[in-house]
Amino acid sequence: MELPSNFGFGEEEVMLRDSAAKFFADNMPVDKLHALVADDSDPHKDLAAKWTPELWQQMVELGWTMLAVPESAGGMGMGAAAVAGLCEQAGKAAFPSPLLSTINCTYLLAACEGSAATEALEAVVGGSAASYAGINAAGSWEYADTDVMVSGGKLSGTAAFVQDAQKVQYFLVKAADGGQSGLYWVAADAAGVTVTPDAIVDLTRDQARVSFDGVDAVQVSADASAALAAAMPAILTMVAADMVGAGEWQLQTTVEYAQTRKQFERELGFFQAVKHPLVNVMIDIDQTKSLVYAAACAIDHDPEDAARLAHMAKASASDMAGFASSRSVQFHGGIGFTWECYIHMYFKRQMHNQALWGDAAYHRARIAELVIGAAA
Amino acid sequence: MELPSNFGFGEEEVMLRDSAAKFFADNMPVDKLHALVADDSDPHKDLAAKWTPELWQQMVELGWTMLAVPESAGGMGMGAAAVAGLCEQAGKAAFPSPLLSTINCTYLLAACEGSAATEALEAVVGGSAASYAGINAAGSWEYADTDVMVSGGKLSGTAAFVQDAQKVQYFLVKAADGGQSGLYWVAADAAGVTVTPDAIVDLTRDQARVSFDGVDAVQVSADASAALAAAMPAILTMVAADMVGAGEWQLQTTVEYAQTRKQFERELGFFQAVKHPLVNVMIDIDQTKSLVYAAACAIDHDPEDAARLAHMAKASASDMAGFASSRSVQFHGGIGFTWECYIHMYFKRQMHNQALWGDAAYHRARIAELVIGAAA
Amino acid sequence: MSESARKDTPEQAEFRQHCRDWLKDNQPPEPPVRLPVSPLEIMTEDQLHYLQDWQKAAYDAGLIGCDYPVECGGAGRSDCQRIANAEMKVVKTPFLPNVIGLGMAAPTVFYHAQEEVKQQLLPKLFSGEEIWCQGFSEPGAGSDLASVQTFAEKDGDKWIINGHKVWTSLAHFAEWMILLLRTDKSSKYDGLSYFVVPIRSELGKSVTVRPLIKMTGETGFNEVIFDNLVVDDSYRLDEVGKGWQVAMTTLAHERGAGQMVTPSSGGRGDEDKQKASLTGGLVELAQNTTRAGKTAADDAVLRDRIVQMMIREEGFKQSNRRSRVQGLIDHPMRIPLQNKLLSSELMQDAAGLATEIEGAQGSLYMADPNAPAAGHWPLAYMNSFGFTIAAGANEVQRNILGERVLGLPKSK
Amino acid sequence: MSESARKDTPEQAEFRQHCRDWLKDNQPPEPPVRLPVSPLEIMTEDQLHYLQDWQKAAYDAGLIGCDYPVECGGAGRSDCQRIANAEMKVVKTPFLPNVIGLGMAAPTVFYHAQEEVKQQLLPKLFSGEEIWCQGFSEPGAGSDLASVQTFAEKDGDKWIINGHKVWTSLAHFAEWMILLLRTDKSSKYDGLSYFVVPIRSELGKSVTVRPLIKMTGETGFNEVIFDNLVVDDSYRLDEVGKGWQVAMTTLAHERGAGQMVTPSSGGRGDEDKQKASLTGGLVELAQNTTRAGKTAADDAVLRDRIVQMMIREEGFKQSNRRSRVQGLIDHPMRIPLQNKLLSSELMQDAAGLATEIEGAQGSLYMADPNAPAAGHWPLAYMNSFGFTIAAGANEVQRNILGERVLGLPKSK
Repeated sequence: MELPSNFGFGEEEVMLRDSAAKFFADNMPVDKLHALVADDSDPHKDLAAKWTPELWQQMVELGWTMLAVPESAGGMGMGAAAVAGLCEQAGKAAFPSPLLSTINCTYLLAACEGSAATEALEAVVGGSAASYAGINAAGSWEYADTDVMVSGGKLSGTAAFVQDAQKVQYFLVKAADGGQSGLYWVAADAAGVTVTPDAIVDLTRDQARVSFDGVDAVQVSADASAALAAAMPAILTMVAADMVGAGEWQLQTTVEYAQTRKQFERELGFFQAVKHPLVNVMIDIDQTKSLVYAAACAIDHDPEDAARLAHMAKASASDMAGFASSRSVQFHGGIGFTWECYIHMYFKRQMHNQALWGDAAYHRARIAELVIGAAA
Repeated sequence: MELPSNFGFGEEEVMLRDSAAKFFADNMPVDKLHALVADDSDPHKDLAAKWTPELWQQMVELGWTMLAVPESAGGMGMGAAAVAGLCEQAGKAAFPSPLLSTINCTYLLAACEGSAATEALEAVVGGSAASYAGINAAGSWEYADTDVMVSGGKLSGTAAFVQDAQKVQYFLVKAADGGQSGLYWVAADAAGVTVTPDAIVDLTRDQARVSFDGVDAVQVSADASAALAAAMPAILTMVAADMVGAGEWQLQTTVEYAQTRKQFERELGFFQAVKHPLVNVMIDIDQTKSLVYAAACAIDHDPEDAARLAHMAKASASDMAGFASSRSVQFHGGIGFTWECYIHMYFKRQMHNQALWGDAAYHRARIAELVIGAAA
Repeated sequence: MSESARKDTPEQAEFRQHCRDWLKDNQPPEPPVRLPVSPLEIMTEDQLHYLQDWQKAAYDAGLIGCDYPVECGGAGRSDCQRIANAEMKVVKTPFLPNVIGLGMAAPTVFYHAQEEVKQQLLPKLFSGEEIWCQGFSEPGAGSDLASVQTFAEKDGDKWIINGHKVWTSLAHFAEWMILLLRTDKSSKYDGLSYFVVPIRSELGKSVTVRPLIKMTGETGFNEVIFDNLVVDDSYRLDEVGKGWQVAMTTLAHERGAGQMVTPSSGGRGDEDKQKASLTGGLVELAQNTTRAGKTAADDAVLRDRIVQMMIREEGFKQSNRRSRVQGLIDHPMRIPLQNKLLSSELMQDAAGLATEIEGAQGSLYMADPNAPAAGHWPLAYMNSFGFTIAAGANEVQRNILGERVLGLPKSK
Repeated sequence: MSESARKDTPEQAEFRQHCRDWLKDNQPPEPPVRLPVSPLEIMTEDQLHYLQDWQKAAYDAGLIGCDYPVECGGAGRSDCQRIANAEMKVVKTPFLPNVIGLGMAAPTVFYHAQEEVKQQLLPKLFSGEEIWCQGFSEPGAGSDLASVQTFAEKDGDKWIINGHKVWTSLAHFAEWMILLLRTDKSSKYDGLSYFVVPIRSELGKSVTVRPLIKMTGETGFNEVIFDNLVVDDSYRLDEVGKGWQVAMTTLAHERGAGQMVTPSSGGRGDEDKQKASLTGGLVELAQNTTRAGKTAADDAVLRDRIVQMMIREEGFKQSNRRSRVQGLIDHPMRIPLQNKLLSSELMQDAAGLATEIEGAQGSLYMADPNAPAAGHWPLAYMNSFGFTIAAGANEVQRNILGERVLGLPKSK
């Protein structure tokens, strides 16, 4: 099969990306973001999610949560390259919203068969946000791992590390019935659901433990592993796209500082000890960005190769983000170490993203299994 | 036990080190070394060892091969710090001789019980050079691995990667009798011994496969593993000391070039892209050197901790050497890529040393076993 | 008898015995509050007072300021401070709170102030009654210290000072500050002068101390703003225009390369930190973290990376040991000048690795009950940038090593 | 029909058909000798003649120089060279030997030489009858190309040239050289001029070509010494003092960023290299190497490092793909200027990793019968420095990226 030479990123995708960029720049410039999420520096502050439900409502109305929903379920059925373009811009703005979480659920639901999954997708099309609750207390999201059990159609147990849990109307829960795991669609306000927010480093997200105490749930898939295997490339690609956007913000902001800040009668950027690492950050961003769009392209046009490329995109993104973050603080010097400087918001979001859905070494081990074969 | 605060490197050791430095500087300056070992650039040249037996004879007469031989066997019984000081200078001169090989054998023999081992040590004291033949064809020197068998007092099989094989009078051979391995002392000119030189990258060494075809041999130890375990810290420490010396030569030579060579109207060393990596090379050398003398000190004063420190010294040395070599060529630019520039001799010696007795990752895995415990 | 004790001079031997006798009977009580991990992180008056009491007691017993002359409040001994330090370390006394005073201000004042100023200031510095802070960094002068803009204008025999200092630890408790400033705008280095100035007595008047919030959300550092602070000319150290040279005395002592040995105590509050090595903490974390069905300590890739950190930590320790062995060093500053660079980068890389070991759990911060090690590692990772940036960013440290030790041309 | 063919203009479509028809019937015979892996490594006359015959045949069929005017020996077509290149690649024809001529000399001569010189030189350049080499680097001018010292002195309507060029590939076969030199010592950039000069006809007279031996022991490069070489003023390209601008044309085409598409053929001799990726070679090596009782491919640490290389290789490939997608690039040179940097460092790091995988067996070199992969990896590791150093050392490449793409101030 011949792959589209433009990764499936054509005129329509450029328009969507550019309008997303404008939306975030207009509505959430970085000073406004800081005022929103970093108003209280106390590490022991209360854990209410800091976000803008009214902007989120606009995003929903723009159709951004249903880009990846098949047209048959009332969605826009756009390609993964389009979705990646949107996620990249959300990351560049470090935008606090359940966008990634909801998109992840649409990929998972689209990989399920049957009317229950279609109805769940229709809820998203109707404007609901959702988050995947499929990580156990140890932080594992391996297909078979879950601390939630299902019995007689009722869920019990706790899902950990649930992203944007305070912002969504639904959870897509992975639960085991003793044998294999299935996926279940649960309203966040259903009886027996308790959301306990985590105190996290990242200021632009919320995360929680979500407990289920005999909660009625709709099964959308009896085979969670199959749905996860199908949706995993998209989940990894979109978080990596978010990280590319954030990395580009970190690079541009640090370059601007290096162009103006003077030390020893020279602009910082004169010094190769600053210039060359910034070039390396740029290179790492570019490599990651290329892998992100290659993975996105494969999701739609070469599904056999999508997992390999998506693992590569996330591995590359995690290493890139660590390096870009580290250099953004170091090269901002003393001011970069303060709360008032904006860069810590991105530093913390990248830290969060680095670990989310597995870090670089984790994904490299998966690639080795795919390409080299299982280790003896 | 309180360790000597000077690593056991006192006045006597300084004198020995300084006289070794002078010996090598006087007798084998780098231009003479290049004329000796790099006279023929053809990769397909003949494989005769390039060295100076007359200088070697002087080194033997200075007692340098019997530094580590116990006084009870007629040696000088000096501490490992003294030996490391000598090896560091030999490495700094990239000196072609069986010094390391012979010293390794003295540590191994000193760890054996019985009169046969003592007699072998006396042969070294009497001026003979020796090399340990205990690596198999796959390159493993694990205690149990050997391709040489012993039966009825006769050796058969082939030892691979034998260092300085063309320069020595004896081989100390690891051979298995079906059960555990023992160590055997064999004259290089004994009937049935065949030395087949390897074509190697390093110009300052020779290396060979040594085959034994029913060769009479004297058993110096019935338990090769015990002797190896006892001598291994010294073997690793001395090759690491050699690498520190070579690394220091690479650093100094590259720094001198960076002080004089101009590009863009500036000395190369003005540029942080050159200066900072050279500083990093210096740091890596210093870290390694400290670990080398800490390991040497432990060999004599805290044997329980010697293996851990020696593995660290060799791991650090291998990484340091790779980096120092790479930067020495890169910063010499075009001239550094030519045969006529001296640095390739050190580059190649370091490559050889990096792998010799295990590379950095190998030793890190051993340290993990010692400190963290075996992996599940 | 320990090896070092064997080499004591008669005066040192007698003093060592005195220290031991006194320490045996005068260990301070257990602290009523949790102590911070270093003096620079003292946050409450309770912590401060407990530690000040200890410093005063040790000073009164002659264990602090041993090598300074009696007229400056010292004990007038010869090379005895390190004896006291060693003996206090053995019995693990608490650390001394006036750390900037003892380590930086005291030698600077001693070598550069007028006699009566020394006699006025040093006794209460040694006793810990008056805490000191350091006014070097400014918003516009980070690694390029000589570009400070805080300005002192001469007015008769007074100076009027205006400016803005940042990253001043302990300023919220300090009576005095050592202050590098500018008296001449036309010359970069020769336009600098150096003063000691009062802080606490001027608070709310010509001096404002405000906490700086770190990226971690913690406080601890301050910014200090001078608004027409008037100080007497006698508080100037050395001549006008010699501020850079005076600052070099301060920095040499900060790096442990000065002539005077800094009094230091055993750091009881610091015990946990001393006991467990940095990489020991990584191993413990890895053993308690599940990763892909086994512990992280069983993951070969993580093991390899943890051991890389162990080798760096051991190499750092052994290099410090080697730096005192004459026969095994070349350039005398080659190892000491690596100190800050290596320790700060090791701390950064080890903490970064720890957050990777933690995986998803590394997202949890201090206030989370489920955070591994109570959120220590993400916090430590962020705080490590304080060390790679402060006191001359590591990029500048590499310049210094390249230029002073390797003899490469200056990069500016 | 391939996607690219769908977008052909009528001229291109007709020409593509011509290429296909001709190539179907005119594949060259199997080579009588083993071909080198790239044109720059042609070592023997036999290799050269085989490849020259192929270039001549392809030229005569109109597949080379397609877009140049007829009077310069071209085919006078419009944007057809890339059609020919693509079709030759499909059927894997041998590569073209006159690589410096086609890629660098031809566009430079075309844009900067006098009409009659173009007409004299370009036809035999395209046909491959006359091989070209490049005289840029000098012993004293590496990455700082503008500091070349080879000097041309005016003598009537002639120039007398003296100097020393190094790293001149193919000089031992070359008829002509493109030559950057100095005509004025008082101005660095404006003192440069650019010539085409004869080599072969002057050998043993005013031109000496000597092989340079690489650190690997291999030859392949040359040094060229000019001792009063006299050339006619008509061989000067562009004005006196405009050499730097002319060189920029050469370098832009070398980087694939010039206006003219370089003719390139399918590289049949190069097939193995095309087929196996760099990291595929690492995997194969690891699977065939024993390490601590299992294969190196089962060692988790090595697997992790091999995959790091795979990701870099894939990222490089996908970046090249992305560089042609308008909607996914910012600065037009951002990816192209990374090309040489990334490929050379990947090659270096992958080959270095391979020698580590080999362990003790990595000590064995080309001539050893037991050397894994016939000694390829230690050789490749050493040769990789040719790429990280040549054509502007990678340190300079990072400057260029920082300055031209990121807009940081110049580092000199």
